[in-house]
Amino acid sequence: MAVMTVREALRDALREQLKDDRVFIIGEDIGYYGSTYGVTAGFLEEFGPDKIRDAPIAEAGIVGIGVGSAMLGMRPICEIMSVNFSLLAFDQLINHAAKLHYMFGGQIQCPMVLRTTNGWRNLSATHSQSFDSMFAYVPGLKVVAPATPADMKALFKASMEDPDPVIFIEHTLMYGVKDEVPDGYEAKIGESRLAREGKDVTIVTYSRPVHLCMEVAEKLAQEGIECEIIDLRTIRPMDMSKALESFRKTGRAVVVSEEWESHGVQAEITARLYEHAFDYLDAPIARVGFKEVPFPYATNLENQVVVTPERITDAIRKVLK
Amino acid sequence: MAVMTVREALRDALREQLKDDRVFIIGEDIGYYGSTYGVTAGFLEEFGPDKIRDAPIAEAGIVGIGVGSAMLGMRPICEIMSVNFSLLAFDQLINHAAKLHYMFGGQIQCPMVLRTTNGWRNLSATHSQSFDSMFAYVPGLKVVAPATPADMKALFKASMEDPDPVIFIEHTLMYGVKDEVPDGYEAKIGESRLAREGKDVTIVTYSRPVHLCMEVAEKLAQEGIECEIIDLRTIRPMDMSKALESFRKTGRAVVVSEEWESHGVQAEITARLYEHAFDYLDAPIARVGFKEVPFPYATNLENQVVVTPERITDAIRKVLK
Amino acid sequence: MATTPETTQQYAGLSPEQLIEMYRQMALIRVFEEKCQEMYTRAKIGGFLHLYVGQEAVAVGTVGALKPEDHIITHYRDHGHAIARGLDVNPLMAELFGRDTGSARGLGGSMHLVDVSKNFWGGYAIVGSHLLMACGMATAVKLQKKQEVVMVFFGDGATNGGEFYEALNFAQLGKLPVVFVCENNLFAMGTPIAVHTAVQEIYRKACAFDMTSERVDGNDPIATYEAAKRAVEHARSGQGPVLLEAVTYRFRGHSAQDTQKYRTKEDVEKYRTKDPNEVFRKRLISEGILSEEQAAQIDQQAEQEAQGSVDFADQSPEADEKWLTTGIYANPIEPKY
Amino acid sequence: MATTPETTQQYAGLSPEQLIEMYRQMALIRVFEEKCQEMYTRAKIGGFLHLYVGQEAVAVGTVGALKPEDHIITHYRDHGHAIARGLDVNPLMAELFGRDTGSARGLGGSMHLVDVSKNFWGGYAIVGSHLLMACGMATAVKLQKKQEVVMVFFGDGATNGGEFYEALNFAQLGKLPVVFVCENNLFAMGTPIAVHTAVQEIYRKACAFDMTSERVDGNDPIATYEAAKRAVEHARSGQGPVLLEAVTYRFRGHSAQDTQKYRTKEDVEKYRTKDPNEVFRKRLISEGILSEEQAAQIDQQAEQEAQGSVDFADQSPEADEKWLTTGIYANPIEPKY
Ligand SMILES: Cc1ncc(C[n+]2csc(CCOP(=O)(O)OP(=O)(O)O)c2C)c(N)n1
Ligand SMILES: Cc1ncc(C[n+]2csc(CCOP(=O)(O)OP(=O)(O)O)c2C)c(N)n1
Ligand SMILES: [Mg+2]
Ligand SMILES: [Mg+2]
Repeated sequence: MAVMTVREALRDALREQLKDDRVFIIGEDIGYYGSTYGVTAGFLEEFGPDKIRDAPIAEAGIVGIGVGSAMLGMRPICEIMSVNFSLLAFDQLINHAAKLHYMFGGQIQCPMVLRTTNGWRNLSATHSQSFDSMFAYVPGLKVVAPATPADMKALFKASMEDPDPVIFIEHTLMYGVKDEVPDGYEAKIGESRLAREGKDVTIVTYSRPVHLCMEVAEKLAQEGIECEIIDLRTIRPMDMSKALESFRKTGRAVVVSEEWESHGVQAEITARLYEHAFDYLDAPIARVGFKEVPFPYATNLENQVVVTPERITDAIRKVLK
Repeated sequence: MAVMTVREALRDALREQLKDDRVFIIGEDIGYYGSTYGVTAGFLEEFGPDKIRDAPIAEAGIVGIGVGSAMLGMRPICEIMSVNFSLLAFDQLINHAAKLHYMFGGQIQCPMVLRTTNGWRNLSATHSQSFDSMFAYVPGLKVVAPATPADMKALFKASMEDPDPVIFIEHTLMYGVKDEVPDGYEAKIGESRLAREGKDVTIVTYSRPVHLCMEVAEKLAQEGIECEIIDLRTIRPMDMSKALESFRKTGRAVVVSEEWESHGVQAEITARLYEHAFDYLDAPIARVGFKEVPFPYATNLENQVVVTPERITDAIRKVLK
Repeated sequence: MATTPETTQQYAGLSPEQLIEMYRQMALIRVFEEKCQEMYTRAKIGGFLHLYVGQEAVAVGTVGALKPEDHIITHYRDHGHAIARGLDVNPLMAELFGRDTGSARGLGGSMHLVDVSKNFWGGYAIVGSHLLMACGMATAVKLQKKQEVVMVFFGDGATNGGEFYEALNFAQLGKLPVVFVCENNLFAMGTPIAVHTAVQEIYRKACAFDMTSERVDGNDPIATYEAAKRAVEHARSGQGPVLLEAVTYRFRGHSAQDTQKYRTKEDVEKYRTKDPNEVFRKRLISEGILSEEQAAQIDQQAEQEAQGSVDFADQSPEADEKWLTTGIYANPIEPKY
Repeated sequence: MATTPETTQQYAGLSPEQLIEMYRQMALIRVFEEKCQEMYTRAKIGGFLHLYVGQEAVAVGTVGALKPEDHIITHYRDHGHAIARGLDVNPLMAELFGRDTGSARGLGGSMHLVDVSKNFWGGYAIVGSHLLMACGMATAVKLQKKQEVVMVFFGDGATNGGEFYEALNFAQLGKLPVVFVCENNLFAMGTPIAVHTAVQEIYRKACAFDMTSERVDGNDPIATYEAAKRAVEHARSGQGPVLLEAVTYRFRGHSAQDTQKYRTKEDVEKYRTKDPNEVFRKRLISEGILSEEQAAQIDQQAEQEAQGSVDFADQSPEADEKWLTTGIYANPIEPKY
């Protein structure tokens, strides 16, 4: 059993995939530059320019290359440096990648994985957003957002083996997170994970906030409050079974994600919790996300926008009242 | 008091605005072609090419022209023929229009109105979508989606008078809807409307489904079921006050919109109803939207995807059980 | 008539049989489209219907220059390309009728004809987007070390969107085997070319990428074939992509709903005198490749084939409800509650 | 030294005072940037910091060709343009520190400097997007029948995204008064120009729009000024937009975090010998426009000014919390419950 960072787990996963003749990576600054977040550092030298394809700054193009090559049997990995730039590729993703199989009556497949990053920290309004719910809204896409090194690795593999287009969401502030990656560990798209057992309150979350919630849970355990944490891992299709089971037990829930607090995936999670565990409610569900403002640059302001252990703790206390 | 169609109401509203030196319209096929849905038919001849600007097929460009000219004091009306093509302009809308005022500390304003259409009917997967919740998710945008000729006219005026970027969502299947437009009628962004009074069930909706719900309500009234219908009119910022007031009275609600049923504005509406009227719930809230599939072309399949009076009726009966 | 070196040279190396086959395809496209219009009027076809009438020579000339293993990807005005590629008209009409026997099981409709078994990778309805996918397909071909060419069709209006330029850059940078065929019919929907683009000779736009390009009379199937052949060979031989502009004219409205305010009846009549089908038919007859009788027979067979497709479509079952929800994913995974 | 017709011609019509002012600006930009680097290392500045060191001659030469009523819009590498436009360095540094006295109240940071009172319409961080906004601004200018010009800055990497081409088409179609200034520093982040674009002489890309264009040595402020002046006059006189390519080199990393694996130290050293600030300083001295002492004094004043901005920023209050939620809209409307 290895202990490694999210970055290392991803590097392993990518390396493994690159052995396959059908696999290549295309993205900005993945080669010569050595990768913005270090994930593909050294890959150009190791795998050569056919497999590590430095792209022009043309996000629609990057995804279009992915879609077209997937149609002809390749297994492309497209990288969009920051999800903020993915807006330029929304047409390719939503009007094409997501539609091919259905629209052509099953004749065409699009086995493409799009890697991209959420993240923030003094990056101001156009470099700090997340669009999880925009992707999750679209039938035809699968959307994966793992939190741990083990899940990163296992779900990346699962994404590559899947014949449908997968949006694989990483997080710039999570590459350094370290944890165990058991040998042979596997995970499936569309299956949530019980990250922590507890009896008092259910926390439903995914991606980076999983770690914040774990941190909070450890602290609250010292006060005797036991949080049960469900890591959704996939946000389309969504596996609410563990979250609902937990919620039916605790009757109280907090939903946490790095999204603006309205119209996010958290709205859908919240609505489903209410809808499917209607008879078990003890208190209104609380949501914790980004304050609904464009991100400010200044640290003192940004600190008030983001999801913090403090804000999660407050929400938990509120639903426990 | 005039009786007119949505199309005529919009034509009136546009004409009135075009008197202002700062106003022009830019979009595809709004001039020579005579307008895809007839809204600007004849305008090129009436107002000339400076004001009625036929654009190349370049949606990012259309919005970029809008944003830039708004910065310098114009009041542009950008038209994107179909919201499906707006994906190509998401960067301009979300990374720029929505950010300018905040990111530059209030120095820059972006008084732009983007007109676009939801709609469907044998148009297949890439021409039948709606992205309401994607727009509504973004702080910095205002999103208006009126249903009646009177509201179209009044809210278009309000949108033009607003100093912030407004997404104004029309509907291809609604241009022919006819109704009274009272003289001097006004409406404000961010205020919902009680479209029909009733005591048994609350229906929260906006845009075209308002008419479907009204139709259903008339039928159900014959059975003694009285639906209260709230037309949100604006989906960012959202005015839930009338919906909540109604829901607290009826204890039962159906949320209806032309969106895929997960991660839509309807998820947010549903979550807010639960959250803010937690103690008044008599039954789980029902949602009615598009089945979560890319749109099929064939009528027999499409009929099963869309929001119909039958599906709304079923949902109402379900929550009344 | 025997094939002599002179005649084949005069006809770009095409044999009389090939020339006749080209005419047959053009005739079939024409009557197929006229049937579509009729069926649309009779509400058998719904949605957007973009007819190809007047542009037949482009599809037949360009697709004729491809090998079966080459790939085609096109836009929503796709009937002509599909027929030129040899797709059976029955599933095409059935698709337009929204039937289970349709080329996409009735899910796609007119804008999304497809037949992967013929390397016909479908029609796409977001203007310009599929040009990038064409580059992706060519990237695959190259990585797979195959000698195939990707041909992609689009209109003059599509050359103003950013995706067109991104595609040209990717193609030229990677020396990708793509032939970009721009069918310049002088209008983007109802917007005249002079209003929508700064450089109206579309082939000249290739200069920004040092890409080989050429302009050809898209109403002349032989000239178009010849130019396409050059382009395809260029691409196949590893010299990189080509932008081929075929100048043509569409006789019908942009879509079936168009009132055509943007041009006069006289304009259209003027172009009608250059009707590619008429001109080509006359030429083949006057040059002795085709007799009047043969020509009439071809026209009649085309009519029968097209009518046959209508009958086929009419008798086909409705789109299968099973597909409504099962077709979204190749590997469906249900949400869980 | 007196201004004679010969000297002004030699210096593109610039008077000694103007030349000296240009040097002063270049010196100020340089030390400001060095201070920024230092402050970033000391964690006074966060986020992405894109320094302009090495490109000073471009900003000073091009902005020098504008009138005060002309408009500037730029990308995230914006410090140089802001200083060349005469923005006070105090609010600039305060912005980088995230303070209430910052040019955008601490909301924007390094990538989003702004001063609308000086028609400096801000830095934008989505590569290429702001080119379209520049066209929008120019559309406004034209509709308002003003004689103003819009100058927009971007890099070589930005000329591969679709928005660049859409912008050029809009500009040329509308004969808009835009001067597109591409600062070709040979890299897009860490991707060498030969890897990212098919045509490496960026000015040649204008051919696809029949747009006037020119390439200039962006390390020579006088040549750059001269070319910019021509471009600005072209645009102002109603002849339409110009694409001006200024070839230059950035000495520091793409952003403050760059490990610069994509180029060797020797490469950078080679370019250092052409350091625009050094070369210009020497030239002005050797040609008698500036004395060694004057030059040293200018350098020192620049140092003081830059240090002053650091002190100013340091002493300024933190970003105002009031703005956290109130700044989203010009006309805030609360959601209701
Ligand atoms: C991105 C996008 N914008 C707008 C449309 C609507 N539309 C469909 S076809 C068309 C005109 C295309 O003109 P051109 O490229 O010249 O092709 P033609 O129809 O003439 O063959 C337009 C505006 C679309 N489908 N996609
Ligand atoms: C649309 C988009 N894609 C990617 C990025 C990340 N990025 C920021 S600057 C940059 C390189 C830009 O290069 P160039 O245009 O040459 O300008 P330079 O930085 O050299 O001045 C990249 C890839 C971005 N900000 N926006
Ligand atoms: Mg056309
Ligand atoms: Mg550069």
